[in-house]
Amino acid sequence: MEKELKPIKQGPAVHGKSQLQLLMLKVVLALSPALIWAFYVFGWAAFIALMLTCVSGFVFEWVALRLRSRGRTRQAYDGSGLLSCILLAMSLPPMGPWWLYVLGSFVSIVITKQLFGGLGQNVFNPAMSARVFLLLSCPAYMTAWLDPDKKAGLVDTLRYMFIDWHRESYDALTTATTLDAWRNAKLTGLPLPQPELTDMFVGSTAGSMGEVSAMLLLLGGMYLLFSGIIRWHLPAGFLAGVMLPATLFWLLGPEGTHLSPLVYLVAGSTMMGAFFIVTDPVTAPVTPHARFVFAFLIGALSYLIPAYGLYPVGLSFAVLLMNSTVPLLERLFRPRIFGR
Amino acid sequence: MMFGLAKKFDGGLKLPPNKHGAEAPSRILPIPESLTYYLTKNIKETHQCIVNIGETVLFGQSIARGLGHQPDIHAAYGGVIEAIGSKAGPYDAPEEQAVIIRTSEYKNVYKHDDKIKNKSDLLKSMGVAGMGGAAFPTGEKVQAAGAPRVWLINGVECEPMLSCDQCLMREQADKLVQAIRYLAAEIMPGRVILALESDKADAVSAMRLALGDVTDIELACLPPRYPQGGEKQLIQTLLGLEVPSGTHAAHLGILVLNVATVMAAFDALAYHLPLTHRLVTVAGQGVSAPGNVWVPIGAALKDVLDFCGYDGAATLRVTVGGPMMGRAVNSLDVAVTKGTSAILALTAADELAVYSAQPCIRCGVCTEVCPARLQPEDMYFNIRAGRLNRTRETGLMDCIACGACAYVCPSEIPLVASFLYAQQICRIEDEQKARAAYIGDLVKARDARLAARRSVRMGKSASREAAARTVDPAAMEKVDAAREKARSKIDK
Amino acid sequence: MEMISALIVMGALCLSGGLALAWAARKFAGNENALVVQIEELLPQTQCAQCGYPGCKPYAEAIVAGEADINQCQPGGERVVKALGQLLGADYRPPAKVAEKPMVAFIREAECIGCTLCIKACPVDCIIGAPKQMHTVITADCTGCTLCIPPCPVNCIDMEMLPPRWQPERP
Amino acid sequence: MKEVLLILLSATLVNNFVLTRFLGVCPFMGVSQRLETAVGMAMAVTYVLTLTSAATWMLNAYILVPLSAEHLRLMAFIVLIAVVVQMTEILVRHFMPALHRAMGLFLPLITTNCAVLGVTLLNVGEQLGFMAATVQGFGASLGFGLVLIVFAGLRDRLDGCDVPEAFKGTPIALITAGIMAMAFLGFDGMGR
Repeated sequence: MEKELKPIKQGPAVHGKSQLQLLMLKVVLALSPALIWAFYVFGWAAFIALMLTCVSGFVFEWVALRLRSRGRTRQAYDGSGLLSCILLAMSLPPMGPWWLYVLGSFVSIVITKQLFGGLGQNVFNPAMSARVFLLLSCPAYMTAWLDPDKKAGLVDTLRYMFIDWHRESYDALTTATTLDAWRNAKLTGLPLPQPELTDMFVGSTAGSMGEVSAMLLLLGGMYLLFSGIIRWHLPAGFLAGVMLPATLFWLLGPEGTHLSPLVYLVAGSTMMGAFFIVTDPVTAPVTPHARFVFAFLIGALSYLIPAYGLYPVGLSFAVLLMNSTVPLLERLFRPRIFGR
Repeated sequence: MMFGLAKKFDGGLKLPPNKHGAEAPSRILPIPESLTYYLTKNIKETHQCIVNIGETVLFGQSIARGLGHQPDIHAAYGGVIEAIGSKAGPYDAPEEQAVIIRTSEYKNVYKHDDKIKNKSDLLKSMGVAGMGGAAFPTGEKVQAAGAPRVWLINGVECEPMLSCDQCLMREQADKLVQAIRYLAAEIMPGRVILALESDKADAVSAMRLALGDVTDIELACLPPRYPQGGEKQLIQTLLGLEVPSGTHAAHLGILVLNVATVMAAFDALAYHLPLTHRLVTVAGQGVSAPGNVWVPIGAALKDVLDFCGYDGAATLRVTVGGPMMGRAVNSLDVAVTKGTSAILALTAADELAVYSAQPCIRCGVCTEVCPARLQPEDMYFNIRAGRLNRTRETGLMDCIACGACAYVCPSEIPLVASFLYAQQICRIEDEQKARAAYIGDLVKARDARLAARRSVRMGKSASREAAARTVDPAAMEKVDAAREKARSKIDK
Repeated sequence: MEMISALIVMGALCLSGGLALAWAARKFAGNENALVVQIEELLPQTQCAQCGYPGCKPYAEAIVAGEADINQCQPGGERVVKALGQLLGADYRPPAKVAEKPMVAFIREAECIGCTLCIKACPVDCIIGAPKQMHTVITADCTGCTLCIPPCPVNCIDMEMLPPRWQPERP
Repeated sequence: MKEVLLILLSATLVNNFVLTRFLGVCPFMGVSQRLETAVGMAMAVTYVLTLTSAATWMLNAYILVPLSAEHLRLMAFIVLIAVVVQMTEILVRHFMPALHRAMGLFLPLITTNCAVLGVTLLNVGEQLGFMAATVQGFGASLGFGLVLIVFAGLRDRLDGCDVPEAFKGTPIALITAGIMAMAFLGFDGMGR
């Protein structure tokens, strides 16, 4: 045999079609309609924010891998870092200061992912842990939602994001999201806001960059589901987890203190959570039963935290909390081995 | 009579059949110059050679006695024993001890005497082993199954590219039915089921024709799905029964024999013909004339591949056995063994697996295709972390190495290679534990021996003392007093 | 007045606590031997005394008593240290002495004078022979513990390397 | 009934003793190496904490207050906790020797565990009723146990991960605990 044969002697000699890079790019493709819509709704702010996150994310990942060893930098090109950065950018407010995005991508790529051993070994969802980190460390900038009607041109956006990003000149542009309004109403006893459902579904109200248009996120999600990249257990579990307590509290709870479950169904963050955040395979359990329970509890927590707690959006907290229980869930729901 | 599908087996996946040359009629390999028979497997001795160098042997003469239940080895052609030395082997270890015969003729056949009555010993002496790939000694299996409740004849060839069972059934359907009936008379099974996959149309029609409207042999046409041909999976599909882990189906009274093994067993029991030749599929893009070839066991891969138009330049990997469960070989002078069902010359065009071992993203697709309902990604994680006892708890020993997980893994991780490596390490560890237990028994035996000797000696001295006390009691008091003083000094 | 009440309270508390503990300690004395048996099963039973204790059972008792460390078993090597760590919750330490290649004792029969000293020394009784008769070692049972070499007056026992066992390589 | 449930919820999740009030962090880090010892420790702490909460409340209400010896509270509590912990250790050594050896130093360490003393002093400080104090103690130990077992599961997986050399072992465990503490902040403000 003149040529040196493949070193692996055992195991199948042939392989199916699925590739890691292909998988990641398909998920990015599923995200792209909602992304393009965000560019349309928020104008340049969204585009610059996305570029900032992705480029700084790639650089951080490349450097982190290079520090580990020369051979590993190849892993920086497998699209998983890009996906986490896009998800992070979509869950941040559009017109935030530039360091918000760079710090976010540092926390998500370097601390939450590479420090734990790189792709496949991180225990917490990188995008969500960065979002929680930013929400806790700089709440002011994280809750400044750009009003879609007042989006600015390229030059103004750049000025806002890079030069005078401090608070004062910034308030003019912001407005409250539906969930914000509901929380304020609950605290101050004002009548509940009755949001325009179709408006929210199509996505022209304010909110984090990617979580605006529930319809396009649903579209991307359906594509992922039917092309077999994700399994139904995680999205179904999450949606059940959100809708069950929502309808329960809406029916049983005292009149006028809880939003109708429909609002949650059309809210962008629910669709984003169901199809893109919860379904991150690395930080979710592997067995179907464990996946359903995992997603259900995330849904329930992400409903309870804004309902009874301080923070308007509970998804990121819920995801981190449940990520830490994944090893236990897997040990609990281990399927019966053949013949045992 | 069609057999209702009891239960589909877990996991499994649909593979592109790409059976090149399956329809081509079988050909016979001309006599190769030399034949090689292996006496060891992974340097552990399995056969004892009973011929010496320079001796001439006849066609069909047995040249090595199998140790334990291993079946004997017979010369496929008459010739001279050229050498007994180490040669490249198809197993994990690079070199194996082997007997090499320089072939000369095949006219006069060695006559085996008919003294052996017991059928499993006869099968052992005629060298019949499982030909589906695992080469499990058939004699031992038949003996363990006794009068089996169910006898499954496994014609399911679920691996892509393999077509030797299909060709055998297509061309020798009548002889197969005759063989089944003869063996059924011998082992008295409760039910006889012949299973094959419905996408092998020619084999199905040939068998239907041969069986006609017979009632005692049931024909089961199963939808094609990999790895349905596995013993445990076939039993789960046809009988809806899960063979408990760690036990062979034979112990449950279910005998599963490959179609080719049934033919070999028939020749051995009815005509006392040893197993010397077998039908081997030669396929892959690296071979210009793929198909099925009657090959003498012991022929080198080089001869068989050249016979089918082997193109060495394009071939990247030569595999012995199927594309999923087969094993790659480094050199072509490895010989065909009883378990070799195929020789594949694979080129880049055959979707060759490149194990780039990218990080595992826990997508769980391998968990869905695993027929043993294991967690391949969890086991791989523990093997990489070096925690082999954790892997064993999660079912490492139940892995049948079917390769379905490695086939679908998007990160192209060498899953099966890791599992087989871990299994071998665990077997070595088990051996060490067994040895420790054995030595523990030796130590206990030694203590018992010393204790017995001491009690005997004490007994003797006690009787001598008693006798002395009766003769002269006064002296004995002085002795007791002295003993007391000595003992008190020690206690202080 | 403050002082006295404080003394009374603390005194009563400590006294009652002490009495309760003394009673409980006597009633529920810890049984150690269950653990000794568990440890002993893990040890390779070569009785080679490389761990400084005359055999595996004394070494197990020493571990339970806390005198011995879990990595002193030389033939056991990595496997035993990990197993003991798992059982006792102690974290992993590399083995103190690394076991060389497995060895087997071999008597040069010509020089053996049949003094049976090595038979008495062998912990596993794998040397056969009678007084004044030639002795030999059952290689299958020999654990290579080299305890038979010192007592031999004519020094006719030497250690032989076993052929290395084939090791699968990591993919 | 609702009020008891509220105390239980707030002690277990909202201001969890390990991740929000950062009490009892050293056994949290020390015992979470293996899941079995973590479960054993969680049970031991639950047993000790509930018992000591009840006992210290009674000690305070019926002995210290009438004798106006509140200033002795700290010493008396510590002695009581030590007695209960020593009793637990004897029982564990008798009934579960392997677990006792596995937990090793950390069983007697519960005496000096700041969570235990913290809860008892908190109960007395907030003038809680007997029932509320015991539930607070039970809730605190439930929270401690829950987080400890979850964290042990995490560390069990982490020690198989390919973590950079400098971060292997405790550093990565501290980072994980940090992220979990961040997540627990989500419960802030609940139960009001």
